[in-house]
Amino acid sequence: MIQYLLLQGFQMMLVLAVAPLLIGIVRKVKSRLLCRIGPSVFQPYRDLIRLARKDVVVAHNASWLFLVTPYIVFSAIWVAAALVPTYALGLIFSWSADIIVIVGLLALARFFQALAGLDVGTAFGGIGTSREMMIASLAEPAMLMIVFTLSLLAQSTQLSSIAHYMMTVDVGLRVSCGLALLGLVMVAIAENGRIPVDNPATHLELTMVHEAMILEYSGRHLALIELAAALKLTLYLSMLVCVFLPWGMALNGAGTLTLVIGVGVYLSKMAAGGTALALLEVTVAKMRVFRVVDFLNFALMLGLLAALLLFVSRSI
Amino acid sequence: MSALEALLLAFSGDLGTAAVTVLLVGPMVTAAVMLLVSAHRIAVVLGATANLVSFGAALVLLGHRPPLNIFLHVDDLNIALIALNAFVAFTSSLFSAGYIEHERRIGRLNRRTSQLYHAMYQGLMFSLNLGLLANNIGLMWVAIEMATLTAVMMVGVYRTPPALEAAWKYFILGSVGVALALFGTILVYFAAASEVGDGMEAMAWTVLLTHADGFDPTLLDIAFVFLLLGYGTKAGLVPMHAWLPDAHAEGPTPITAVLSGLLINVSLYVILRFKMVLAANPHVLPPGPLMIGLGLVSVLFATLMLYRQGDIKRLFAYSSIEHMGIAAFAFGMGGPLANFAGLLHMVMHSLTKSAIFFAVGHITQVKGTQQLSAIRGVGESHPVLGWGLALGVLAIAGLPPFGVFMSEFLLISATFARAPVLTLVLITGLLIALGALLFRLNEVVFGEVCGVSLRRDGSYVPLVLHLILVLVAGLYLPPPLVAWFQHVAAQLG
Amino acid sequence: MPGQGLAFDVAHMLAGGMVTVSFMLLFQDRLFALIQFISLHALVLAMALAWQAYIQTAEHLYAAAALALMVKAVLIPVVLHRLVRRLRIERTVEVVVGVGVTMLFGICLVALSVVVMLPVAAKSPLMWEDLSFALAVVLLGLLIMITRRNAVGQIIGFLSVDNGMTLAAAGARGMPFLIELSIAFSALVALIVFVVSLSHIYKRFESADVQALDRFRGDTP
Amino acid sequence: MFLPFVLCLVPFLFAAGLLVTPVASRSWASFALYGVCLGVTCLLLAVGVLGLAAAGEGAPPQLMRLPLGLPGAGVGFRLDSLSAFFLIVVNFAASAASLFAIGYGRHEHAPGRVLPFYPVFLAGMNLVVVANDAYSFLFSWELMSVASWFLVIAHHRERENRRAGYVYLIMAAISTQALLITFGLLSDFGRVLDFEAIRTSPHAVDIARLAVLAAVIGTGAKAGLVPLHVWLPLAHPAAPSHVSGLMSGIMTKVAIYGLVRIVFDLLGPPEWTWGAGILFLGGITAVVGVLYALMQHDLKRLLAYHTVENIGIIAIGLGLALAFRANGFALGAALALTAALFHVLNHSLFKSLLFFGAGAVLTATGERDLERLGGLIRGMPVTAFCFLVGSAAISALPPLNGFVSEWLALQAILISPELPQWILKFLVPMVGAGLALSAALAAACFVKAFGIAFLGRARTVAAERAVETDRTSQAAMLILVAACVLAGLFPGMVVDALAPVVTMLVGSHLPVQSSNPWLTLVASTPERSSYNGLVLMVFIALSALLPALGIYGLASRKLRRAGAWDCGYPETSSATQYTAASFAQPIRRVFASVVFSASEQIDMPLPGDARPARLTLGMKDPVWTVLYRPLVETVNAAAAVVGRARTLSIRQHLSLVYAVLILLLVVLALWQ
Repeated sequence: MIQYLLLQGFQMMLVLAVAPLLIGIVRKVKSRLLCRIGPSVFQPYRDLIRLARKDVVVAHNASWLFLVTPYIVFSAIWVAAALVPTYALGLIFSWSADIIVIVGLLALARFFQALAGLDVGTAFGGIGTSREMMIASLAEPAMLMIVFTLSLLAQSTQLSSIAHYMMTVDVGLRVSCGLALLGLVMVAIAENGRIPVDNPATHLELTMVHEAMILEYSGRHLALIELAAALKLTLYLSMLVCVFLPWGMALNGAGTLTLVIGVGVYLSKMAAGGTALALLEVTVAKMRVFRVVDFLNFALMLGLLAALLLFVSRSI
Repeated sequence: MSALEALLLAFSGDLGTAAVTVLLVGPMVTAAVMLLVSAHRIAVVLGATANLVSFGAALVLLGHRPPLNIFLHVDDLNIALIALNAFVAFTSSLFSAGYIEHERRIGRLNRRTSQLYHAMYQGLMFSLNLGLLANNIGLMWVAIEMATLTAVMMVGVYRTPPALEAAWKYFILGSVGVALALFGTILVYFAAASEVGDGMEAMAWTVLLTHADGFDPTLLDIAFVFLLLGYGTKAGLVPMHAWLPDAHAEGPTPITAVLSGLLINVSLYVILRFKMVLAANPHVLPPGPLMIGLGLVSVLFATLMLYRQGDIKRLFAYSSIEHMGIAAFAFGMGGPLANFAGLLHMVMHSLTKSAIFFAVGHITQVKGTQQLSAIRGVGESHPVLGWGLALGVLAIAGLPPFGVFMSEFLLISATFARAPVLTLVLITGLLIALGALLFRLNEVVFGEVCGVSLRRDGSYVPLVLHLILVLVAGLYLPPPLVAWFQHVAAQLG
Repeated sequence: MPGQGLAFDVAHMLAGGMVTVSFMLLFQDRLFALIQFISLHALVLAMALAWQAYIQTAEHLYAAAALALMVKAVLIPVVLHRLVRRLRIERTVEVVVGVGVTMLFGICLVALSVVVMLPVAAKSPLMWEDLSFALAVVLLGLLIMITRRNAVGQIIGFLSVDNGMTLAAAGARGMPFLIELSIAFSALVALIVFVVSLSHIYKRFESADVQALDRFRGDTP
Repeated sequence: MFLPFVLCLVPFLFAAGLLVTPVASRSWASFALYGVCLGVTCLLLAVGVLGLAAAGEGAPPQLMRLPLGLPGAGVGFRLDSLSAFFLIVVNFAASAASLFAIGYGRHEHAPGRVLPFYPVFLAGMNLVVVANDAYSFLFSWELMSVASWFLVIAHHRERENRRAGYVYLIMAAISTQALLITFGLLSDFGRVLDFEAIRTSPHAVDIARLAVLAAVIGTGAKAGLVPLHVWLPLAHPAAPSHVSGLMSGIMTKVAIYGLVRIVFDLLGPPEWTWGAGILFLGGITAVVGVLYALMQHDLKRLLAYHTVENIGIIAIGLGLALAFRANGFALGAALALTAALFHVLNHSLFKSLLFFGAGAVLTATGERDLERLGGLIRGMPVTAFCFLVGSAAISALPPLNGFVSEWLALQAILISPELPQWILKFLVPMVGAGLALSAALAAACFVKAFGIAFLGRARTVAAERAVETDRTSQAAMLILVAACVLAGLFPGMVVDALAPVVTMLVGSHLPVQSSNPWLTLVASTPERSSYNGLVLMVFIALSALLPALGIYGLASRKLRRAGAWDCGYPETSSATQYTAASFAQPIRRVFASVVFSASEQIDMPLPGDARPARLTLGMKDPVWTVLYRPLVETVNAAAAVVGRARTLSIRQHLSLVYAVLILLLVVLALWQ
């Protein structure tokens, strides 16, 4: 029992630890690709600590909601990220939430973050919130359609079961799988505010979304929100690899060695994923806000198509 | 009660016969007295008393039916209607007391015209009672004709050009209707005479009913066409309805209430009598489609007309046409349930519509106008009237907890599966009517208050009494009434 | 008591005569002519009634015949005549549709009356003849009513309807209330004439001034 | 043994309504009346709970008959698990509303127009769910409509309210007539009106199909299924807020009860087409409802449109359940039906809560328009908190109750590929996408509603000066908040309580949840899917506490107040904030330009021109333009044509009669 709890606890700590590193890797790779040296891959840790030590400056009219939001956002995303299998399957609390709940937790975080964006009553907060909700209103259904596809394939909505299914059953190259993968990547890009949907590196661009929403945050609050954003990226990447590249994960009740191998494989997968993301970001240009709609509609259509194909092919 | 009973028994030997005598002689004598007495107060008291006595006699009749006779009879069909008739006549006379007084005060009626009015009122009651009690088809015709003439007198009582116009229209269309009905009656006599022999027997409805299966079907068919169109004119069925809105709008409101509540009902009742004869003959063409057709046309026409009215009394007059159409539809569909629904609908409509006209009468007097555009926000300025009208309109639109809901419920649930398209037409009509009535109600009762507010005394008792009765009927029907109606419904075929 | 054949033939002839007079009424467009013909119509009716009284040996029908002769053939036409003079409308020609169309339609009506009563013939030809002629007179009378714009013309139409009704009633053996009905109808007609002569309502059948009516009724268009 | 209690308690409500009429304007009348209503509804709630518990133990339905109503037939009542469940739904929200109204009702300026009808409305809803024959069902149904109509036009001086009442009562009448048709079809020509008899008698396929169609129209018009929803956003906001809460929260549920009772219970084994139809309507309703809501800036109207959305979600569950049942998938049917009924309960809780919140805002500020609110969270912290929880719940956010029913519905959709019919195979994923879309849009909408009304800076003086509502109103809202949270954390208990209802209707139920470890909710098998709101809540709490403790202990805990940063360009005017309309602008561009043909017209004055710039929004409601306006125009045109008869002269009228006579004679001649 204790062992199981420890394994679960380890996973929570693992994602927490990996998240800033992932950001660091992406930034580093991007810099190198742009012929810059770039900060160290550990710079995000330092930033977070620095932010945490600073005083918090809050607008006069900010309400209690503004103050608790960072904690809610952080905890919801952390829990969600910890529920995605990383190095092992079938952890003790994996049943407490399936993939739909994970989507729900992300929605919860977004809900509060959006409210906090409106709390101070500034124009930038409003613009960010409004756009964020518009993007989410398309990304969330797209995500759910992809969830449908995966669940229909694996006959389960539990990520553990899906990953297990993908690992053990010879799925083969199914069209639905490919569509779902492409869709999930697109949703991940949109949800994490990466190029071409949003630019995480700027603050003063009229097309910014996520950064505008958190403009009023400072100090430890900002640290939490930044960490939550990093966790969200980790979550999506973990989900991608656990579903589509499930190899190397430890199965339920595996030995220590397998677990260690699992962790190693996971870390390398994340590093590869971060690199790929950086590659993508330097090769495409940012879109106008209302082009994002088309982008996400495409993702939604992909998800729907994938689900439809499965619905129809089930009886053949 | 026992003392009165004994007195009556001593008087005639039979309570039922005594009651019938009171019902017929009472109003007639009162009418005669009224023509002589000109004092308004005496006339009012006398009239109300006479109607109260009639009502008492009708109640006695409920328990003691007189023996059959070839001129008059009391059976399951007319017994409830007689009681209803007497009741509405009584409440209307209470209402009319205050109403006429007000009209005299503002000078719309003078001593002579109000005297004529009171006398004709009793005359109308006599003819309606006679029409209901008659067992002779000739007598029925005479009664309806008399009722029309007395009603014409009262419609024109204001002597204004529109009132005379309305009376004239009523008179002419009524006369043609009377002629058609008479021809139908003669044809029925022809059919009967060859079967039961010449003479009075061949005009007695009870005799006709028992021998109907041997009558010549062709004659009966043609007769029914004439009777339906003839009496249908009096019942206000479209396209014979033209007199009805004018007569309703231009006459004094108590008469409007009586016209809508009683006269058109009695006319429909006479049609039913003949329909029963037809139903007893297996060879005739079924009269159902004819009645359904007229009924639906009436419903649709009247409901659409509801949208075009600017006068509050005309509005509800068209609603009366609609409800007669519904009843005709019900009897046309036939079958025990639909017939039952039709009978119930007649009773409920009578009570509800007269209640509405009581409220409307009060409202037109306090507002000094019949124009809908000038009557607004009554619910605020006169809460009792406004709410009384609102409840009445809801009731007539067929919403619970009122009795009309029950009859419409029975009708539609009984007929939909049999004739879905026709019933759908009916339902459409009901909805359109609701839309129109509610549209007006919204402004009349709930709009912004406007216009004058004159003084008006008079009792709200009739209004409240009717509404309570309609409400109770929606929840509970007395078993004897149900038994009578069920029996009649079976006979109606 | 004459034989069945003769009784039938005479009754037939008189009833047919009434239909013929109805036709004449139909194509009259002058009021005085109309009044004269309605008088003739009532005269034929009185004869028919008397003949029925004779063959049925029903005394009360004589009374009805006398009544018809006095009231309908003499009294009412005279009153109408005076009315027309008083109102100065003797020259008005007010027929709604052309005479040719009306006549054609009238013939169709007679055919309809005969055909619709046809099934009765199988049972009793006498009754068939009787009733189909009476029906024809009634329908023609109504047609007269609706093809005249003038109140007097319409009263005459109504009178001929009344005559047709009485003819039908007379044919029925032992019809009770016949006299009463006859009186009632005469009274009705008298009342109409009375109202028309008393007020200047004679045009009101037509109610041409609809907008004026709307004004005082407050109808919204 | 519980049914008589219901029938004894309901007359108290009628009596209360009657007795309060003459004294309605006294100050204590409102207090007394709502107190009585609170007491009676609490007792009725207890009856419902006991009844459901008894049904869970296998007790047979209780029947009663009173010699009222239709002659011969009498009035039948029945308390079975379905009725008991809906009694609970109705009376829980009703007692909360009564409690809320004890405080809120004091602000009513026309008590005489509200007090008499409020208890009648409650009585009507209670009677509908226990009625056991067509007459008493429709009687109570219409009574409910009429009573609520009076409440809708309580503030009749406003033209808008009168119009709302008008549309409402017409739609209610359409609903009643459609249900009347249903019963007409099922009742064997009006002879069999008793539900017991209708239930046991067989129905021909075509008849049953027509009956379902009519029932969907009838109950849909009352529940607010698109395109029959038009009255709902007009009527619900017009009523006083506690009544709006009842109308939106439970009257629409009573309509759902009608649908379930007729389609699941009375009609016997379903066909899959019924399910497909209801599913389709549900999908459309869910998406269109929330899109409408997003376009609103009237707080109560926004909430009303959300009711439309939620009815769509419930209909999706019901449709799926029918489709499963028609194909013999008992577990699927049980899952979908559980989802639908769970959502019924949920929506009754959070929609009442939200309307109460809106009511509190309305009394505090006198405003329903979002554009004139703002910053209320400072003046009205409790209301804000309650509204926030309600918003989160209705947006289907874990770990609250709204998420659970949504989760169950999605689980039901995920097992539907087993359905053999092709139409369903295409339809279900579409509807699933619609469901997901509506959930995401709902979140956006409530960010807007809460964010614009409660957060930011006050846009008007009234909003600035708003003070917290009274204690009883707060208590009512807090009770509902607690209910939302508890139903979210312990969904297994609700699912278990629903088991007898679901068993009665589809013959199967979900696995018993109370035996699951850690009170986990399992839809079918644990391998397939599971959800544990409680554990999740604990996790979230812990993982929020941990960094908080860490940061506070090891790093900084200082907090400074300063002016807003806003990228260095703070504007002092509160008009520079985002408004509801500007918040919705991106979504309006994306969706509404197609659905509502929304258009924006910008009037930008040239330099030197002193007039203000203006942005005009144009929006068309497709349902009105396509369906209702032509209908109204047809009636008007027909009335105009018929109205010409008015100008006919007497002679022309006579000609008409004559023509009919001749026509009939000709027909007769031809016939013989």
